[in-house]
Amino acid sequence: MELKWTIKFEADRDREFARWISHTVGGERIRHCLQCGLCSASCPLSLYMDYTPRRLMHLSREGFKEEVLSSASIWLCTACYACMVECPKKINITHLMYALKERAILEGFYPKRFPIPVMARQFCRMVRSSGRITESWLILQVFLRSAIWRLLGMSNLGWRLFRAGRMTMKREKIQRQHEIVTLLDSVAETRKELAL
Amino acid sequence: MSGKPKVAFYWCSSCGGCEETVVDLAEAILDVAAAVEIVFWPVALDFKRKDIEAMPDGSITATFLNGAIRTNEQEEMARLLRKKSALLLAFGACSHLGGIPGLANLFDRESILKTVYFESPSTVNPENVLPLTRYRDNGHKVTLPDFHNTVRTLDQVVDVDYYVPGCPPMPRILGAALKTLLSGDLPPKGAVLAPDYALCEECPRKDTKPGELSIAEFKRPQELLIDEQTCLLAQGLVCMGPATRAGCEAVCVQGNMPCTGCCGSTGRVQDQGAKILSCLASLVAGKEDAEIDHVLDTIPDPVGTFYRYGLPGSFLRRKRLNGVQAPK
Amino acid sequence: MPETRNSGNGSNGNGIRVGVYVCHCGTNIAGTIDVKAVSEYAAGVPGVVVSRDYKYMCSDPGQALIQQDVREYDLNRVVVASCSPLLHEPTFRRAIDRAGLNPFLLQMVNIREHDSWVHLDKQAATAKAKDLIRAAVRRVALHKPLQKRRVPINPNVLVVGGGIAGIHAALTLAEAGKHVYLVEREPTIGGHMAKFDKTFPTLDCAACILTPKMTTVGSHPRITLWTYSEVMKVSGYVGNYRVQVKRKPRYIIEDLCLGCQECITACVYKEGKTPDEFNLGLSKRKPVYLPFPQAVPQKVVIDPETCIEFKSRKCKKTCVEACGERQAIDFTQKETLEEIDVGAVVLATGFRSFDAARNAYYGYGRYRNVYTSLEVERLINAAGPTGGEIVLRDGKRPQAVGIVHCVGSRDANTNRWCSKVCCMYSLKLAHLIKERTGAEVYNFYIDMRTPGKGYEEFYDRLLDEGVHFVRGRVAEVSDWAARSSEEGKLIIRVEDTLAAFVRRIPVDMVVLSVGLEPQADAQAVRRMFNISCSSEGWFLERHPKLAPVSTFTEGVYIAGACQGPKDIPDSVAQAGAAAAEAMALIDSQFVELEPYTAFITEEECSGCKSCIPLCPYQAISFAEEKKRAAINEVLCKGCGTCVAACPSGSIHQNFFEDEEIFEEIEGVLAYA
Amino acid sequence: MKYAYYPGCSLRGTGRAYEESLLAVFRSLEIEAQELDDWNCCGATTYLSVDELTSYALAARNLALAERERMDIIAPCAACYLVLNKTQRYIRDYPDIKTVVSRALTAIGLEYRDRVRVRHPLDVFLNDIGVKAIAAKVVKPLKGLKVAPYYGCQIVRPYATFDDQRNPTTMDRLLEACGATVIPYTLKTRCCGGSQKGTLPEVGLDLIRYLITEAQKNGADVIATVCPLCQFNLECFQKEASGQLRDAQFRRDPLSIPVLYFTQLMALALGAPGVTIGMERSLVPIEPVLAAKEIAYA
Amino acid sequence: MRNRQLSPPPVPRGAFEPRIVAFFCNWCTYLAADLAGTSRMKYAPNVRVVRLMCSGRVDPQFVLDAFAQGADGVLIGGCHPGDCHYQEGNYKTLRRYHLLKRVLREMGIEEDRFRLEWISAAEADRLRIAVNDMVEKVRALGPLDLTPKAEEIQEEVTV
Repeated sequence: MELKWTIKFEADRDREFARWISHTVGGERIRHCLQCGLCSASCPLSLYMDYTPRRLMHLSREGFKEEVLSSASIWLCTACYACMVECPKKINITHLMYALKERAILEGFYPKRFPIPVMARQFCRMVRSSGRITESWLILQVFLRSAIWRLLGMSNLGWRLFRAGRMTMKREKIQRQHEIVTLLDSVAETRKELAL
Repeated sequence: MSGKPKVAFYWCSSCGGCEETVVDLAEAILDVAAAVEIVFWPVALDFKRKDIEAMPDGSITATFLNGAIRTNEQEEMARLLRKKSALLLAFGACSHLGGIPGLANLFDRESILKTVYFESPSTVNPENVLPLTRYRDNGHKVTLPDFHNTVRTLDQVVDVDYYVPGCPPMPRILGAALKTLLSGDLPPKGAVLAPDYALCEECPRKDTKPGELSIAEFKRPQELLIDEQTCLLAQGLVCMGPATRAGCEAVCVQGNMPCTGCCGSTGRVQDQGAKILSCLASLVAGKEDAEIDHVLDTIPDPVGTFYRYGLPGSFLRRKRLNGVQAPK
Repeated sequence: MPETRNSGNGSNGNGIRVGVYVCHCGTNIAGTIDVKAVSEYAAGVPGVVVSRDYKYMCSDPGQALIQQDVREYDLNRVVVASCSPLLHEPTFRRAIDRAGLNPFLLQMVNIREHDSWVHLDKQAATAKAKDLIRAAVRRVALHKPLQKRRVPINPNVLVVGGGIAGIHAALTLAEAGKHVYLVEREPTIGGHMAKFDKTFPTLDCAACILTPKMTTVGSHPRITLWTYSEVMKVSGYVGNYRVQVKRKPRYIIEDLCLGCQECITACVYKEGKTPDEFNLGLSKRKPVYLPFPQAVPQKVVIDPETCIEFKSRKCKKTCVEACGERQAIDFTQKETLEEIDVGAVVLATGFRSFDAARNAYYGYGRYRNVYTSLEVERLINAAGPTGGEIVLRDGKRPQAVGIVHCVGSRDANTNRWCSKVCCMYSLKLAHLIKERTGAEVYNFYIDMRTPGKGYEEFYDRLLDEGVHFVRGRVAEVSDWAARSSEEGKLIIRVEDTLAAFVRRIPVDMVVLSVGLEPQADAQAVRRMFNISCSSEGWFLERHPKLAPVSTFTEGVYIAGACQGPKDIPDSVAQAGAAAAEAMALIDSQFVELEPYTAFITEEECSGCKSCIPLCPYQAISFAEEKKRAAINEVLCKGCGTCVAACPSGSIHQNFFEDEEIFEEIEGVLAYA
Repeated sequence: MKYAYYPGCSLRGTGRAYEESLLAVFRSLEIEAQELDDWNCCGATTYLSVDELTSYALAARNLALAERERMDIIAPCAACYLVLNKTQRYIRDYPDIKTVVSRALTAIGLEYRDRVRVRHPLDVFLNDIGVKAIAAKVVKPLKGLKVAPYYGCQIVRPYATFDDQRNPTTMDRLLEACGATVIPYTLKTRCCGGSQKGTLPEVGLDLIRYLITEAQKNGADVIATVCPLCQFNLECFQKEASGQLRDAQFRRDPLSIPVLYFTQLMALALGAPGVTIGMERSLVPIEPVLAAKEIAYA
Repeated sequence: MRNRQLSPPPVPRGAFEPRIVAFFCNWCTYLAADLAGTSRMKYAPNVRVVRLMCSGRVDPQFVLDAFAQGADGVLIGGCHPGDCHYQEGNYKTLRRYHLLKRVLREMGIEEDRFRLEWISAAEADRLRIAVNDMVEKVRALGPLDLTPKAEEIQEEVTV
């Protein structure tokens, strides 16, 4: 078997990242974490996680960016807020998961064709273009871009839903679409301006 | 020139009531006239300023100056008389504490002029004339005194030896003051020539004041039929008596009106308004903000009530001009 | 030479000669404040004859320095700038007293707690120190010599609470010859400890060590034991408290009851019907009952809620028959109020254990086999409902038991503090359960806290016994199975943080190690005794290190868990300390009261009566003959409320004269 | 009192039955609800993870629109409900977010002054109408129908706005008012996997299986949901989930249980004609169950 | 009458630093301040504490004198209602506070410059927050500057 160093050196820590996590929205109390693992245990998804939420909290505040952003866990979070409600230190874990996802996408830390970011991107595009989401189209696009083969598996369900009138090909759209565009652009501007 | 002690009377910012007191000495005035030589009394006798200027410094035995100081002329006269007098007495509430004119310290010069010359309903002033300190009238230069933003007590302008309290001072008090001065054995400088305890001591209704007073509502004289026997505080009226120096024998109370505090505080108190405030507030019923506010709402004008005569002489002296205007 | 001297600009004309002493307090003050500069500045303030700074002013050499100056420069006023007056004012007052100066000619300036410790900006801190000292110098110039008042002390002591702390305090005091009133709310003394089976880490039986002490209390000639009683009202002051105690009717004449318990056997109820409080409802008791066999006093109680006689007045009263000519039963008994005078009070009101139902996700009250640690104590106890058998509700023995730590502790959603004792008692329970049932025992902990003599060793022993230790806070106890192997079990879901994955552990019994909380009525009690509470609601000690059992109210001491979570040894130690403090107070025979009383100068008062309703102690009266108000100095506590209210400035307060305070105000504001 | 009705995207797609039944209930309870003018997607949980700030702005547009109408928003979709709530709180708590949002709104001539309340139908029915009033209007009591009340996450978490976070009971009380028997359901707030079923199928399936097996074990005839995504997950993947059973001895009969919106059950009890309440859109038919219970159903 | 000397106009120390006089009762707020010290909390150095036995001893004259002598704010700290070491003192304080506030308002002194806080012996953090908050509010208001304007001062007789 192949052996490699697992030891970490101070140089491996990304201090900026550590600073960022404790200053980002929701990160105010992360330094209070006492590593009790209540978040992990109350998380319905933790049974799949490579790093439990607890570990992510610690790794982040210590600044082990690579490990955190490349962890599958952040993508597994469904934002059910169980951890946040139970946390004995009132740490806003769920929101930090969002923050980590956003950062991971920003820095390209996810497997290619990984459906979740793809889905997210498609979602945003659709909002910009029509102001509302048409699920059928969204699903379709997501699979086209991530896992075409799955479409086949789904086709049967798709058909049944279509028959039940729950899958429509008609695209939902709002009237004052331009407002959405202006809105989105304004946010982008302000963000630049305030360097948020 | 006779060897009699020289006495001067002067009148600054006041109503003139104090001068009345001198007259109210009635027949006693004759003794006074006999005992002293009046060298200056604009209201009664024809002396000119230059006569005073001509006198040697300190040659006036005692000057009774009434009225607060609000114009530069009054200020000059105060300084002049100070220079010429051995003893300077603040005579009456206005020079002693600021008096009614002192309430002008709730405003500034500009707003006062505006009200008086333009806004007051009785004003007819089509050319919008405002008084000027100097102007020409067919070749003649005319100058008028300028008046300050802030009304001041006499002792805020010149050094004062004694105070004769009251609005106006009771003739009794004035008489006593004159006697003391003439007697030669003078009280310590800065003394107020009246008893140093509060009015309740002299109040005919003293015995009717309850021991356990708790005030649930303050009333104003016009709001009730005032009982002629019982303590006015007990009837819910704001009576300044407990915080006011005695000496007037509670004339107002005898006239069935609450004391408004013209004689100022006792010698142990520096701010009469603050003290009556502290006293009355302590007796207010209620322990919750809301209840307390409810009671206090019945004092519509705290400053005007507690500082009717004492504003210029108080700690704060005047309304803050650089401060924000309070939401009413 | 750590100390420098600046000769001041001399007396300010009116004969006032002030010495100013600036303390470094090591680096506590000098680290932030430029003490040298401050002392130099002080030298320049009018009236200052000498000013010095020194490493430790409170030390003997420091005090000697002051005393020497008092003589050498014949100072008549002293200002010490150091720590809080509440800490060292007495020290320095004594110091100048010994130098022949009246102790009240001293003014202290708090430049440590209020300055160097709370500010980072050295310049600002130094400026503040100067302002405060300038003010003190101006104030002290007006100080007048004062004498403390001496009041005799009542030698009796009241102990509130009959748990182990109260018991120990009462015995210590009684042994020392003091008369003690021990007031306990429950029908018996013993408190929580009486419910335990064994005590950690020695595992000696709680009853064996507690009951002897209890019986001594019951029979001690110098202890008046009032159980089933509550303190209602407290008035007076140190050395002379008057306390009103409510004695609830027991419907038994205590002096006549022998504790034979025949009435209980005779009761028309053949079986108990009411949940037994002492066994936390794990068993049933009759309307007439003795809380537990070793209860002290050995006097039964009748519970009017469930007794037929009280409901219908138609009971056969078999109990009365059984009692026979002893006639100890009295259904007409009424509540009574007793008044006692005591010189000191020891509060040992203990704690309340956390209500496990508040953490819904542990299923307490929903799943029958989820117990609290206290309930399990009763199960394990030989005198308990199951005679010491650890069994589930269905009588079966558990094969697997999970002990969940930190229930209601270290949790922002409930209580944020660590309850200190849970780790150890959980270990104890783990040991006993394993020993008696041989079950698999799991401990779920966040951090194992075993600071104490023999505690870590005990933990070590448990590790050796093969008890499982899983580091993680349990998220959920549930009965839904994800595997057939989990069917019919209680499943504990937890992250094994050391293994770094989530585990599901099926058990038959869950023990919730509940934390300690302040008593429900802690606030009411502290108001009654005029002491403070920490923000969590524990009684506040005068000083966390130097006065751990004193309070800010002289003569009131605290012991045991009412001051914060504590185990038995600590509680007993504190009880001893509190007793000793009380004795020290009493044996001094006199209390010296600060002379900060208010007084009226007769010729100044106009008799306006404004002050009379303001005094909560009725110290002000109106002398009808003179028509003036007068203050009774013995009753006056020196709050100064009347002084502030006197409209003619005729009421004065020693040491807090208007003039003195004006000087201080104008002093801090007058710029350097 | 009038409400602004904010359907959200799902109620126009997979969740149509929810909208149909909800409107039916509104009608029978005489609740005046007008659709929010030109509402837009709230951003859902997805947007938050890509671009947090923007998602607040998106949500805020709807809030501002409702504020203009001076009405409470009714948001039936759990995701919308949460996002709108969260947006309100974060605008309150974080000045930066406030700035970004208010600028964006100004850009489209809107203003948000934190004057609007975001409500869920459960909240409105229970607190504005009340169980008594509802019970009084019931014409077809759901006698003997055993319902597992499934709340999912985002209605009660993280903000317990109108119900207990760990053991919510609003729906229980409403359904009981409709005559149904509500069974104890310990997983009532356990997550269904949300969009995971779409993205990481096997993950979703596990969660779904837990939820359904538990409900069946406790003898439920039907699961009632408050969220389109929950309903979709629980109903559409029952077969796959049965296949997923990982523990051989633990195999039970393949999972099959109708999953309805609580509003469908209410509408049924309140006597709204079946056609308009989207029963026909179910993939697992409810009719047999109702028939077995002899609950009349057009 | 007592001669009231006027403090000379404030010496400019760079940026405006509010000067706040605080009256703390001996049993609650003063102790809270001590606790803040022992727990090494950090707060603004602008407050000068005058210790009184009870907030009930605070004579409105003290407050006015402080303002007149150049304080930019005055803070009164006492025990919580019901917790007064002298049973009722703080209720009197509360009543005076309300009436005095009305007077100050009429005299053009902003509300934020005069504050009453109930702070128990245990609430060191509450004290820290109150002090910092007040200092910031007063800083925002700027100097109170009641000392008579220069022109008036030279008119003043110097005693």
